[in-house]
Amino acid sequence: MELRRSFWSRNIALLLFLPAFLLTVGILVPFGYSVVMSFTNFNLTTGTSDFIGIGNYLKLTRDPEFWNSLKVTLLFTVGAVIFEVGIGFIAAYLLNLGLLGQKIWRTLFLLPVMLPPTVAAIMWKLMMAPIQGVFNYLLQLVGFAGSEWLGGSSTALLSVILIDAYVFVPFAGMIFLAGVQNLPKEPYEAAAVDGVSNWFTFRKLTIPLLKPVILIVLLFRIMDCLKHFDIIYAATKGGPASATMTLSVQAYYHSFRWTNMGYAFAHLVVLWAIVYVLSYFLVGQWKKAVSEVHGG
Amino acid sequence: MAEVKVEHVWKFYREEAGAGQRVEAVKDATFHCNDQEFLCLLGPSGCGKTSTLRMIAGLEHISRGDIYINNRRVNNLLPKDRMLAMSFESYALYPPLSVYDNIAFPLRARKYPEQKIKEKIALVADLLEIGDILHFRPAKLSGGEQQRVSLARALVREDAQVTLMDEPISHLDAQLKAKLRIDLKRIQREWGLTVIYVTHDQLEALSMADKVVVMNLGEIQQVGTPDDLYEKPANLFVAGFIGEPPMNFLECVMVKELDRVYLQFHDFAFPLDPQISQAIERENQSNGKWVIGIRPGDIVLGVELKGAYSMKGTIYSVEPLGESSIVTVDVHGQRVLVEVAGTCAEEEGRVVSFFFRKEKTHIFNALTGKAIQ
Amino acid sequence: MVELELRKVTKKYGDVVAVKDLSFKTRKGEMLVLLGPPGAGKSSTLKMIAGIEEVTAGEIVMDGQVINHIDPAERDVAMAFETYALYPHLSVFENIAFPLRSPKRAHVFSEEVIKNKVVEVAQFLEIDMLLERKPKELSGGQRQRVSLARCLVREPKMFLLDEPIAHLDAKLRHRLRRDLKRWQRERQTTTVYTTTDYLEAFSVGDRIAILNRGILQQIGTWEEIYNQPADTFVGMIVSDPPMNYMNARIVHEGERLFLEAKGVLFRLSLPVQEKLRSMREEEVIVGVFPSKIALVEEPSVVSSGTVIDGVVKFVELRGSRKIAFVSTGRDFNFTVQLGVEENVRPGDQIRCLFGEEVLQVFDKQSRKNILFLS
Amino acid sequence: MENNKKISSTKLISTVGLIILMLWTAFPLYWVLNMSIQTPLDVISYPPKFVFDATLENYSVVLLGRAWLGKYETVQTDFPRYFLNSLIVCFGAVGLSMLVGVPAAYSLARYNFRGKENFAFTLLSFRFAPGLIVILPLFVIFRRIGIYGTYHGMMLAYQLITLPFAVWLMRGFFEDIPMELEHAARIDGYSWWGIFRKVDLPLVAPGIAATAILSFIFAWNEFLFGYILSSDVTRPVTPSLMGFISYEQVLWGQMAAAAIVTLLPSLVLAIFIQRYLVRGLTFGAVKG
Amino acid sequence: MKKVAWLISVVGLVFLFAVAFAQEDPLAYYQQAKINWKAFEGTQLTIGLNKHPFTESLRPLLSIFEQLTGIKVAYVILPEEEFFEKLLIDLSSGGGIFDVYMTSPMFEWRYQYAGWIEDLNTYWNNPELTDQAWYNREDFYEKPLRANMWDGTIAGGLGQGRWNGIPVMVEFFCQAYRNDLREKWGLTVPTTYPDLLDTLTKAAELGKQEKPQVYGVANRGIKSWSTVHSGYFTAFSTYGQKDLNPDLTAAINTPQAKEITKIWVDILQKAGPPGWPNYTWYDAKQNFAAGRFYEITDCDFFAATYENPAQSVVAGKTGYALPPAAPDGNITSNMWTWSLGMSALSKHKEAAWLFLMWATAPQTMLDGTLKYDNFNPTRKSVWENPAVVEKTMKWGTKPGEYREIVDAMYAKYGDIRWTPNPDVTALGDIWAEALHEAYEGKKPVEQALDDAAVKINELMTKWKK
Repeated sequence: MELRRSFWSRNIALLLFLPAFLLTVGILVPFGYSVVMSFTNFNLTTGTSDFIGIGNYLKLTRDPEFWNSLKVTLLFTVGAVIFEVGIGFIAAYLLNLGLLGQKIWRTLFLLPVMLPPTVAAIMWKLMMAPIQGVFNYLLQLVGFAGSEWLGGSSTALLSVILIDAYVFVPFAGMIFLAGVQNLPKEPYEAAAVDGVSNWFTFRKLTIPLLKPVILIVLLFRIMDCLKHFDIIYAATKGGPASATMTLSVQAYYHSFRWTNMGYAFAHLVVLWAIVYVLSYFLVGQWKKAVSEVHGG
Repeated sequence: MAEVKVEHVWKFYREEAGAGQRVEAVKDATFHCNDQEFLCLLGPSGCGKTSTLRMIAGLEHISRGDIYINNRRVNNLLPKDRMLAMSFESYALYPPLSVYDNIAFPLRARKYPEQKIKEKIALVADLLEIGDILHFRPAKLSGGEQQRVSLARALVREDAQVTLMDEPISHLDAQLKAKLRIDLKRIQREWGLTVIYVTHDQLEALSMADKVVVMNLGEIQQVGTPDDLYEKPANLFVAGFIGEPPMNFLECVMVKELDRVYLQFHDFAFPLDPQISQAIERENQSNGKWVIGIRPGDIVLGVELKGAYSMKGTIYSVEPLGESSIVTVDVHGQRVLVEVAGTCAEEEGRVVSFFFRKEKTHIFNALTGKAIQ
Repeated sequence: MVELELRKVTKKYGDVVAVKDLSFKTRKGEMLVLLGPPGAGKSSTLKMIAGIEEVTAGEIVMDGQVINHIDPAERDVAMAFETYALYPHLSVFENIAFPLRSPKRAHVFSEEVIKNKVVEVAQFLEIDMLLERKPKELSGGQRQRVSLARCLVREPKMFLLDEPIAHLDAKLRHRLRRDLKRWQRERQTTTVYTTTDYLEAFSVGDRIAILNRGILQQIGTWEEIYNQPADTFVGMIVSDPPMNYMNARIVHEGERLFLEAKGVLFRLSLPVQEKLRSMREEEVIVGVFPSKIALVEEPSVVSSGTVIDGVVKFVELRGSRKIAFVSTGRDFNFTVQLGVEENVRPGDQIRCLFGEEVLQVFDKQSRKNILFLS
Repeated sequence: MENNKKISSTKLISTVGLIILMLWTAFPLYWVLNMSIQTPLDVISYPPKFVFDATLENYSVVLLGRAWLGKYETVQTDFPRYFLNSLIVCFGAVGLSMLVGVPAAYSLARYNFRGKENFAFTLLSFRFAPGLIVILPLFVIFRRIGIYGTYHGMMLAYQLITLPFAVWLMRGFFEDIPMELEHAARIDGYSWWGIFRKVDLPLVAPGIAATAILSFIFAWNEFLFGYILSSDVTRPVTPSLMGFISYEQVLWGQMAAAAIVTLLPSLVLAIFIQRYLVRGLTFGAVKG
Repeated sequence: MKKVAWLISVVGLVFLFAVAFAQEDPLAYYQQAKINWKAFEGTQLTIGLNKHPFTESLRPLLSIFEQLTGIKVAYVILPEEEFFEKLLIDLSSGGGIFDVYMTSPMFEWRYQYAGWIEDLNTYWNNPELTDQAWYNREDFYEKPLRANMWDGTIAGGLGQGRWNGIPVMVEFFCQAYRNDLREKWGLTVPTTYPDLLDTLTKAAELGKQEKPQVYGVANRGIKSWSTVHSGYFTAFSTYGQKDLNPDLTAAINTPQAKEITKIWVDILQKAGPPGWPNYTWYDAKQNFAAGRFYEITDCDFFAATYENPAQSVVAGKTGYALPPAAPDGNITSNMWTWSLGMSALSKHKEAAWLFLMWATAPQTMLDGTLKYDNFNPTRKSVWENPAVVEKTMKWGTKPGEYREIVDAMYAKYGDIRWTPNPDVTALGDIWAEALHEAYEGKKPVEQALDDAAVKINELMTKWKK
């Protein structure tokens, strides 16, 4: 506890805090607006914005498009997260081996994470173009059939996941790498002297020790994937059919193409709720894991 | 149980940026630890004692030389194949596991039945007074508690041939340290453990070890029993490192007068016995500088004694320490510490005489540091 | 030269009581040492005096003025932190000069004066060759000295030294506990000093205050404490090995009183007998410092005190002395401190003398020293 | 070593793995770089050209904002202006965030007050909220108060991206400074402001730089806010990349050049503050 | 003094003559009109434009307008999908930065209903602002002009009531094919849709031998109303189908609708571009011009690109034909027209009107077409202009092939065939998704159309009386 004396020193904490607080409240206003509007039939074409209670939400439950986009959102999230965590883990392992030129590889490895997602999407769209793209060219060169990539409903989601992975594998990899580098050396030495097998050590020691780091990667990637917009918008706009139609893109269609603002807000509020609850849970888990490993 | 032989072992590290410059952490170390012996590696931080221990454990590559456990060369054996137990200075506890699980970790990896694990843990937990913290995670524990857990994990390994301990009690408070010094020694005796123990605390080494290996700057300075080290330090380093308060050193010049050899410290001349003066002359040192070492406890204050080395000085300070006092006497700018039993009535600023016996005196070559025996 | 007084000072962190009802008063220019194990509340007390921890209850008084609510910057005390608290971005020189450059003293000291002062204190602490370095380039002991230097470079009303030499090597620690005391005495600056080491406390302290779990156990000169330990805790902490304790019973044999422990009858001096006579409780604790037990050859020559025979179980060599662990075979063990010249080995039979004057008697419940209860 | 063989085979597999990983990372970047120095005809040629006569035409068109001359005057994207817009908006947003966020972070790190953690989590949760949920209301509100499409309006909107980040990250940096340093300085006679200036500020200066740069990158990479809340005059560079779709053909070469120019600042800055990257990307949750 | 005055007047005269003879004054034409062009000098107009040939033909001419009127013109140019989204955002926000924007009847229906677009009749009938004789509105082709008028009746009232936009270009949907390959492969130009399927399937097979591979037919495919609008809607209406019944229920799933849709999807699956659902018209045109397709069934005016050797490898090798006929011999084409409309939210409406007058005046439109390839023109005088005739006569395998088709479209086949209602683009989006589903084989064509019909019915409920 600090000593507090004059008005200034007594309230300094709050005074320093005030501007940020005001800005935050300012940011909350639009959130509130969105929530309120999700209970109306706000439509830009008809100009209505009448209160219709939970009408939009009831409509959601009956809307196969909504359920589909929820499914796509979850598929995208699960796919991308598994991909990114898996490759990220392997990448962290490879970059921690101390192979020749490690510093350069590490630097190169993290470049994509700095790409604006839209730029990444455009880059990949270019390379994935079925007719003139370099991927199909290279595939055909080694004797494979080309793929429709973003243009095929069976391949589009995978292709979008691939683009997302391109940008965010470095993110996962870097964090895992940091986690691995921060692993205490001594417990492993103790295990080595005690004659404990590598697998037993990995299972009982490495995984629990990396738990906070794994949770952080999960937290950030799951949240980002759930609300994903940029890459899909730039690459497929939700198509083909609804193969990549995530909740965010669906909401975008409802709002900025079809002017059903109220309904779009209902989508977004549901998405927000999912994200909020999940992030609350994951942050809690993370804090718990941190305290288990580092005390406190 | 087993014996450990360390034969001409070297450890080099490559300096990171240096142009092939190598750092020699351990230089040509040779010593043997007999079966059921308590061996201490003693030295200040950075002296190479931990590197030596880690080479025995297999955690560091041996740059040159050989290590034998039970007459089997272990240089190329993985740590797990050397059948050792070890406690770490940095505790090396498994952070996600509770204290109980930490201690059980090596046993579980060997698929011990849970019941047996429980019994063994109860035994060491009782000994190390950690019974009430078994369900905590390491992060919740104080340094001393963690250190005891690390120790428990090493002691619970009954299949180990040699138990290695790296500063196992350095972070405990004085009272517990005193207790564990005795308990560890007792367990070692009773269980018949072969222990190699690393410490920087000369008191621990003196009080527990059967054999002490004193190291400094990567080199072994002396190997011997605690008594040897205290009574017959091989060189200036050992003499200064062992004993508290530290030994006084007086830098002297050799003077030959008639047939007698003296060591001259300012206006005090200390005559030497013939065999010592012979030894000194044999070393034939060009600048004739020698160091006389005398432990503070071997100096008697207030009187002059014929036949002993007597000096005079001004009392600089008196430190009461309960059962004894330390008196600092200023002799021509040199501070000489004198340990006096009980309370000391001397006052600062007074000129006093004091003496010490020839036989308590250690003489060292000022250049090489070697003791003259 | 100031006079510091603590009046019933209490410090709580949440529900944890760090310091409880602590009261003491320093004399002007005195070096007062707070002695106690880790967690005894020493650092909290120092920090409250410095003003960086709020006082939960009670008053801190400096020269008659309550300073509870005075800003640390205004108290004009200098403190050396146990954790050093060095400024990582500043060189050693700038770290030491930092207090001299504070706004309060900005115009007092010229650059040259600052330089002289820094160099002087750096030489005193043997860090004058490190002045250009950054803290991260220093060893633990060097950092501690920089922290100490930063404190000593000032001429404040008080020094607050929190375990200032705990992490130095033996030689330097020996020198500094001697010379620090001189430094302080020459400047006559009231100082509060904490340590866990009783030797250090005895050596530097004009008076020593012993703390345990936030409570003051005893305050006095080293002689008072060593000769009249106020309770069993004090007896334990001011001796290594700790004081020997045994449960005992008061036995009346006519007019004479004895203490009986494990079948041994301890003879008591007359004043002690008088003290105990008024005791209602029969059960007490006897305490003897290991250093005050003597070895005797012949039983008959002893006129006062109690002789106990035992077997040496174990001998600990401690350089200039030895500690023997003695067992009497009746579930009664004790430690004896011997000179290094005593040739005692495990298994030897020895005969120990517990003089009448060395026995301390403690109340079984309160663990307070009965002999010196006022 | 007894298991030399095993070790070398794992090393081989690892090396191959690393090569694959690096190809995966580098190829798209290489390919875009490749395209950006091809002529319009080379870009669309099939099979794709790996060897060609390089041209800097695309860059000169993009950087100078010249109209691209096909047969007749056609696409002009004003890329330099968009670039400038991005710079203005991002600098402004970051500046505001730092101005407001640093004191708040200091306050969160150093003082205890009611609702502190709730506030901090709310801030963090903005990071996870779907962007669209704020954009339209902001759009409506901005219109109403007349700051739609203006630089300062966008700077305000960008606070949603940069402020939570700045506060969370800076809080961590302040918490890294031991309380004792401030205590020591207070005892040494320094005022609150003096301590902040002489002790805290120099110590968090690298942290402030890293935070500023990282939030700059976040702002720079943002698409949706820039896309919807800007007018053509203030449009930032990311959404403007769409502008290279012309009716005649998609100007892949120029788009690639523009993409390279767009990501260049982020990349350069990111390499500059590499050691804070992990910390930054995770809002300080992982101390890299 | 006199000498000086004389000298000055001589120099001045010489200068004036020099200027007059050096080049024809481009403003002179406009200054003939009885309009006070300078009435709103200093105003700034913002114009929203799509990435489109028209846009590129307008931009170089804008300086003339700025000189003529002293009005500054700023513009925003975006690709089509983004353009309409951004426009919607801007209009719906209620302030509108655009004074004039590119639009089209399908969008005007929404904008009119929402009150975002101005009725041009007000200005047309204001003699202070308009010189009707000079402007010559009758010069416009009837179809595109009337398509931009609507009285607001759902499912009716086209060509009457409010005047929402002035058409600046028009497009119909025809066949364009590689005549060189046709001859090489021995194919004929299909005249029915089964025939088209057959021909394109063969072409796709044969194209595999070519290096690089030549695909069958280029066709836009993104998930948008515009995919429905072009080739597909042309085929669909050829089979006599409508999007909506008069009662506003979906009519897209009649047996005949399903039949033609099946053929269409078949064509795409067998001969269409790989990754069709991600294919834009920008891609389609570019790839056809790059010689990667045998045929394209999209806008006729793309011919301007194909026939431009600077951008195309198929110049002079391309043949044009009417879309195939239905079994009953009926041929139709859908029509698209880009128009310029005025935002109801504009704060400079009169100035905006001047801009519209200028931009769609005969001379401007002629310049746009002649100098900057804005095809197909909406004014007869432009289409019939000798220079334009000369240029377009060359397009196709034989002289006049292209012109014949456009003429026939105007005369007979082409028209806007959507049922007017504000949600027509949303309807188109749903429909496009059904095509995607059928193309991807996720649902049979029948099922996809039936499902889309359900959604369309729900969409349209709010417009039923």
